[in-house]
Amino acid sequence: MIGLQAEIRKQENTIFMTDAVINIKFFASLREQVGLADVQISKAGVSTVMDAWNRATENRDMPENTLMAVNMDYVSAEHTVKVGDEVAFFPPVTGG
Amino acid sequence: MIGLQAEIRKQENTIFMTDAVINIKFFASLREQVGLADVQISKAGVSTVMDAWNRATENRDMPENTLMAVNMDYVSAEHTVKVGDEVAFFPPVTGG
Amino acid sequence: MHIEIKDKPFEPYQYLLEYQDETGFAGKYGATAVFVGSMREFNQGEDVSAMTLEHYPGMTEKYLQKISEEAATQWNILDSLIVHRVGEMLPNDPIVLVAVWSAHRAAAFDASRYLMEELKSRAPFWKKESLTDKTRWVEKNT
Amino acid sequence: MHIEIKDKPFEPYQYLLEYQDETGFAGKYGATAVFVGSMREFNQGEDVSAMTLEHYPGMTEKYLQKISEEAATQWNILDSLIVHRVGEMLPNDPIVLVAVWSAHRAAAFDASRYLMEELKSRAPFWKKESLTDKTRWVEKNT
Repeated sequence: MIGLQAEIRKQENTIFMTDAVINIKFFASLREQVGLADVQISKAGVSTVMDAWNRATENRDMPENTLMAVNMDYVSAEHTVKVGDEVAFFPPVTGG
Repeated sequence: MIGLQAEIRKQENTIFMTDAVINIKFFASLREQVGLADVQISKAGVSTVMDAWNRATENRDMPENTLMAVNMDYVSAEHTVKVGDEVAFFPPVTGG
Repeated sequence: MHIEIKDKPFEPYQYLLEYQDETGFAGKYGATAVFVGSMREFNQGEDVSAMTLEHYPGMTEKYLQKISEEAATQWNILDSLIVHRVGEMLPNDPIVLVAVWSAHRAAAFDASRYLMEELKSRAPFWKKESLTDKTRWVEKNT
Repeated sequence: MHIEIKDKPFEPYQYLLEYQDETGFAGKYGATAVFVGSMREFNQGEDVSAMTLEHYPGMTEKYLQKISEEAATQWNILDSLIVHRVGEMLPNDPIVLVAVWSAHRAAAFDASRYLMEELKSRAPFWKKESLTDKTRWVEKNT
């Protein structure tokens, strides 16, 4: 019985880990400022990209010019996020 | 005496050949149409590039779009020519 | 249409020689417009001794592909190529190679410039410069 | 600033590799814009099997030099290069190579295009194409 409960708990954890989270990425100077590279946050209470920022950074002010992407497409802070989305925050790009 | 007169005549010819002429060049399709590549014409009676064309081609009509250069600079048909000038006629350029 | 992220130095003209040999359009193109961006030893008034180029794996490729497709839609081109370095680099190292092949020159000129401008404004790459006594992120593309 | 008329085939990217090795401005330029014009096997609706490029020796060099100087006056560039074929050539042979080096990309893009447009409208070169059963002079640059 203990074994079964542990198995159920493990499955719940697995479900939580893979299905009820949003994956957050920070790049370049923003990664250094925030002190985070890749984090997962719970989806609960997070509707928009801005909410995701606030949850991941513990309500840190977002620097001006911060760019945002959901699943590797540029979006605005008001963009709705879904469970399993990859949300990225980064400074203006400087390639080329 | 005959030898001296011949020498004088030869010198006059030399002066005529090198100093009192204009050098005319034709390029590309115009060279083929006119049937001339490089010719020298006497400067006598030739004031402008147009005069040089008329002398060199025996008053052939100049094709529309013919380009003209004197000493390797583009000029118009009214440009004055001097003894020793190199005058070139050619069709629109098609390099590159 | 080819895009490539390189984490090792590459020689753009050598790359072009080999790339063109493999394409099947010899004799079809009359124009090739190429742009090479290289690392300068000097930027914003300071000597730069090295640079690190960070990117967003996945999104970078997606945007290079996207802008390549946009260029192919807007201009009558035969092929395009984008190669971009990431990682540690030194002055004079090539950073980016863009090339466009077309029958006539206007399309190649226009499309290659479009690719560079769009790459600069949309592809997620970031440069960090090493100066004599510190490092700094390049803040803005000019 | 270098200009060159070639009466034998040349490989533009090989040429650039060697030319850049000899220049003293490694690390100074951030941008190189290159244009290569090549012979197509098809023009104005007909197959072209060969081409002869005639030029006006002396005036051609003078104008290539002149337009190179004009470009250097109008834009902040580090160097420019023009190489142009003359004589007999075959489909896919490079005809012209133009390259411009500058600190920033706008000058290189603008100046290289300027060089090509001016070369096309002012440098005395003429193309004669060999078709299946005849030859024809190209009448107009597009």
